[in-house]
Amino acid sequence: MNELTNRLKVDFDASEITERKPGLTTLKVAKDKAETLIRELRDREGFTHLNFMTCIDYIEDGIFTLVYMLHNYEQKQTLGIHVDIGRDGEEMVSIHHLWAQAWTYQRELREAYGIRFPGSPRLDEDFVLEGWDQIPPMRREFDTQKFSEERFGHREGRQSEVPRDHMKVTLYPNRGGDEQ
Amino acid sequence: MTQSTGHSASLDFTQPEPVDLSSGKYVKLWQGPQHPGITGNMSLELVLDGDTIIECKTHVGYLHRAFEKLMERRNYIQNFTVVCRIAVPEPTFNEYLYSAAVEELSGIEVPERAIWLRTMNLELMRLASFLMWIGGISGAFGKYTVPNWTLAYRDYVLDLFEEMTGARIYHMYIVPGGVRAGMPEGFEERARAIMDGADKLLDQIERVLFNNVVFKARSKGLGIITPDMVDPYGIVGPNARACGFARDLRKDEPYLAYDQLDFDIVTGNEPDAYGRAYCRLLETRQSINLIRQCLERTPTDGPFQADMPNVLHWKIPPGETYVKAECTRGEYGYYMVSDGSEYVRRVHVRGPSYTHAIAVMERLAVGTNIADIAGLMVSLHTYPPEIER
Amino acid sequence: MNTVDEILDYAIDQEQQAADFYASLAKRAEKAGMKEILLEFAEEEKRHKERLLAVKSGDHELTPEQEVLDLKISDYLVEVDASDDISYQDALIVAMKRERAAYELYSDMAEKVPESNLRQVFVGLAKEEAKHKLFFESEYDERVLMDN
Amino acid sequence: MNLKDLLSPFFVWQRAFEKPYTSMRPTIDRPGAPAYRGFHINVAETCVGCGSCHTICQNHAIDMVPVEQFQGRPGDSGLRPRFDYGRCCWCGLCVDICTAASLRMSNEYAWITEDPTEFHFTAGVDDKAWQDNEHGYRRAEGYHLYPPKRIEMDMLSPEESVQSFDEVARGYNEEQAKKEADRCVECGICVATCPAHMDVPDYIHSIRDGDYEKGLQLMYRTNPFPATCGRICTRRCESVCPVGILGEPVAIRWLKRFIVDQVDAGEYTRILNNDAVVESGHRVAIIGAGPGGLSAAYYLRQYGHAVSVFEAQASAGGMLRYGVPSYRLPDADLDKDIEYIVSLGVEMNYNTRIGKDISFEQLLQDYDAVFLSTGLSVPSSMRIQGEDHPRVLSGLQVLADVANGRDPGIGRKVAVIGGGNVAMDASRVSRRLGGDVTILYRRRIADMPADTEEIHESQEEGCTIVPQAIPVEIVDAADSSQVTIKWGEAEMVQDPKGGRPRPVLQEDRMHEESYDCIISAIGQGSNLDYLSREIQDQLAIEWGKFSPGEYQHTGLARVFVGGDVANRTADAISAIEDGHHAARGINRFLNPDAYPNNNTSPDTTRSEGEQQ
Repeated sequence: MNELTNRLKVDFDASEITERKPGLTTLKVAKDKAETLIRELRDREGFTHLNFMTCIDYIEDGIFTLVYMLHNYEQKQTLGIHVDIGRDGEEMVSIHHLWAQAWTYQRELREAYGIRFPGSPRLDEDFVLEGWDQIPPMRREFDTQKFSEERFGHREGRQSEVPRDHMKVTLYPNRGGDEQ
Repeated sequence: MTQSTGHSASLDFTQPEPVDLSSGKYVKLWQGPQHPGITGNMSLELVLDGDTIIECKTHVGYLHRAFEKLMERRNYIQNFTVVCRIAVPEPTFNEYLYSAAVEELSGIEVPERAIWLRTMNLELMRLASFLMWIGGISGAFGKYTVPNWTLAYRDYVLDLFEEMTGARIYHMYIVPGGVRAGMPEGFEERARAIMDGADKLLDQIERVLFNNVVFKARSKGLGIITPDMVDPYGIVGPNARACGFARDLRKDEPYLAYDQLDFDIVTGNEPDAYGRAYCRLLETRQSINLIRQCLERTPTDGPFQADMPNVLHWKIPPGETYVKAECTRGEYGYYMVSDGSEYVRRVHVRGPSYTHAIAVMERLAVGTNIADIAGLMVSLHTYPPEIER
Repeated sequence: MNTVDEILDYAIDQEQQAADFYASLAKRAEKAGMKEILLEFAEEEKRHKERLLAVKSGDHELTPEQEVLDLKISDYLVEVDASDDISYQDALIVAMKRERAAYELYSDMAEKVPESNLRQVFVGLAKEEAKHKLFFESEYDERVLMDN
Repeated sequence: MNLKDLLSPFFVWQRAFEKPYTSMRPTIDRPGAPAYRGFHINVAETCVGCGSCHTICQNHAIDMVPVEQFQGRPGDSGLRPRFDYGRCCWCGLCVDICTAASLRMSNEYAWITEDPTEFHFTAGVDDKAWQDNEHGYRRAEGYHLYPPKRIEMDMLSPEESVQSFDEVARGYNEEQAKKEADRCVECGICVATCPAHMDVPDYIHSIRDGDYEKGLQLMYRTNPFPATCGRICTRRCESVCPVGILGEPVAIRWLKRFIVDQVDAGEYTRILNNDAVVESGHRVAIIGAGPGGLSAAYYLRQYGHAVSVFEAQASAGGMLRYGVPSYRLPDADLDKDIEYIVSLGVEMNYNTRIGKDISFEQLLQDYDAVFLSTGLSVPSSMRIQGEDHPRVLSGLQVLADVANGRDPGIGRKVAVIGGGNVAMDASRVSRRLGGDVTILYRRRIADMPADTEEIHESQEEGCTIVPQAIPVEIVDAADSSQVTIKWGEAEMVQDPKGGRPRPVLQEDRMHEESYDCIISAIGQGSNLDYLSREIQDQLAIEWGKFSPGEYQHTGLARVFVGGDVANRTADAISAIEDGHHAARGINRFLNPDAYPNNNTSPDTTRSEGEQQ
């Protein structure tokens, strides 16, 4: 594995190479090198299995980290490829031609995060969210609780007291730190 | 059959051009979403030329409960009650993988007793799930007696879960740090009796279903997965094993107590609906055997939970991991990223159905007779909730 | 003192004297809060008197057979003066000692009188005083020996 | 196709006569498994309403609602969980986290009604058929969602500790403190019980965040003696901490100490930011520089009032300095608290006794308000024969001598009489001075008013406790350098009127023993001689103590009281709260315009004080 990652460092400028546990390594690679790297891993290094493809929203840094998890059955090694792209409308190279299920992931990422993968089939078809009219819901700024309260509200008769506040009101209203 | 490790370049993943429906030569038909077969709420948009399917599109989203999003808004202990819902017939795999990922990131070592209890639970779950599936495959070919047997017998297994975990479906038993209780008094005896009954039931099923002339006629040759499809399509579990791939995470990358259990990987060489079904029948038997081994070896005393921090404000050091386990359908996995806060940054749940029910299904369906589509779908053993997560 | 009534009259008079004693002490008391306390003692003595009056009028009976708890607190305490700057502790000691003396007086009388009816009256009065003593000793145990 | 395949399906018939799987509801009832997670059961009497169930419920299915009959119980919020079965998922985490183990589940799972709003009930309060179900899910033995045991404090060994006056408790390090802070469930029930109502969960939270400056700020909101209270507080908070019901309470006192220990005294001014005070022009006199007086001084300065403190002793601190030995509270830590208060511009007048150096009337004339917090300084007398023997010392005197660096002259063989904290302090101080200590106490060890830890540590340090021992007389010993005490054994007798059992001397079991000295530590009373009779009458004094009004005010306008001389608890934290509250009262009195909705003016209202 070390040999491979060292080579990836040289050939693809792979960085942040981290062994997360025996058998699982992650590394970061630039967006424009990702597709070539992944293809090479698949065709030459035995990483024939795409475990999954996903995205992490680092809203505070303004980036999406795309994660391609590849597995080598022979060596029992899993390699997580991280690719950072801009959060706002940046596109990513499609890998739909590498695995049959890849376009499904890309279609999901388009729907859930708003990431575009030019050339990926059926990218704009609804995946799980038929008729969705909000921002892509997996983006961190989408507030599920707010959405739920606006859409559904609460049943009647629901009200809760905070033990500490209730005790203050009933036992020592004029004392404590709040009343200076 | 040799295992393919290289990637076949000959496979073409491009989507076919849609046919011209206005020509009047074709019929568009929706299968689902109300339980096509018994694999859950999902639908197939089919285009037929006569009885033959010429186009298939899978539609999911009838559940879309956004578990991955929910998990980002709940703390680590709260998520444990959420994850089991991601695969209704197999909640336990979610419980285990979620817990394992949390434990890995937080450096918690689970005590021996919990490891065994977890292993036993996972195998009981496999048994329950396969029983349900056998009923499904039988029903999908119009054989409605076997589903009555297996679904009812599954309830005996659920009785065991109820005893041990306090619930029949959403057990919420495997919790980060261990499990919630030990084996109840007299459990082993009752479990053994139910295993013996299950053996008998499987004998009967083998006789009335797997030797059934109609079942054989309809399922053999249906939905053939060729070995060169396996990696390009991400095919795992019995679907891959039925075409000769001896891949099973319980053996290849053992977790829990699997390295201490005696079993061999089941493989087949008939990669059609029948072959896959038969593989699963054998794995059901294997599961019963593993449960018996667990019953024998699970410690009855000692801690079943690691020393835990206060879960109400549990922060987990930054990091990421991917943990996986062999569920009934193959590689089930949890990818978890922690940013050091009380909330998980990202969880990605990887379920085999993601590709089996879409990429694989859409390809195998083409050319299939409309009458066999339910059988084909069930033969791939797909659970829609793990697609939409 | 040869009749029951005479004995009771004597005892009633004793309670009145005790009440007067505390009342006059209260007038002179210098320490903060002692006035109220001594007046309360006087009230307590008046209650004792009321009880004996009730016995005399037949509305209430003495209970010579009753067991009364003896905490023995006052038995080993020094005598203190009922001075103007009397403290609460000392006031209680004075009270306990007075009740103890009365108890002993009646017990003594009970042994000396030959007539069993009168003896029963003295024993009954001794038990009353024992109860009064218990009242002040309990107070002492709770208030003065609170942290002890 | 072969014949066998054709025939095999017909084998289904062989099962036609087997027993069916299904049970006939409702004819046959099928109860849930013994550990079934069914409908909730709460033992409402055991529940303390901590709300952890509400906190952990990811479905927001639990509300905490007030229940009439549980209001006002100590350590009980008076709230009980109300379940919305429209949201519950029966995960049972509420049961797992329940601090009182009052919450569990029944094995009942059928509830049929036409009205969906009925699925909303307060378990254990609303009458439900399953409340008494024996079966159902409960937390397994040995399963915890928070650590039940507290992090041990490093202590000097008893062998080491008796060698010097070095602080016995060494303090938590950061890792220990964070782990201990982690145990808090943040219910806040302790806040009501803490006399000063400190923001306990919040400052504990600041430890978890590593933000000690914020922790310090939070503590000073209600208590300007955190270094002191972090060491010697009577910690009523811990006695009601729900974590302590099934395990050990969170070590609130040690956590408080940890925060103070992390912050350098030189940083206080910057962190607490008291520069912004606007001077009001009012002047307040405080009598007594103990915790009550100085707490009042601190908060009065926050309001901008000029403060003059009059103290009879040469240093500030009162009982904290002269009563609490330095192995429990090192001078440096007491000084850390005091010096910061003084640094806010408090005028200190030491060696100034009111009634002698200045008259109380003079203060009333010179100042806009006066706060009295003169404490309990007169040792109680046993009133037994021979008590005035020169070899009989008072516990307070011994402690004050040691604090002042004088030798109290206790000799080697020492008897201490009493069971309170002063008795324990005097005993442990005597051990450090080389004494062999026997403690005579009239009741049982369990009845001792001293802190359990103090009792335990004094025993560990080698003090012998003789319980149920009533002193009856002190006489000269054969050896003139000694003194002899006569004491008798006591039986504990239940008072028919109730209350704690009372000790009764057994005259047939008397003992006699000679000692180099006898230290009497059976309590202390007030000295109010500095107040004239007229003034005393106006201040409402009962049992030698003030009984102040709601705002620590008295019957005499402009005079406020607090501390041991004005409360029943007589501990530092109560004195601190008295001082704080008196400062509020004084401010209300001096600035009535700042309280437009003021319906409890200190001038007019008298109340029984705070409900607890």
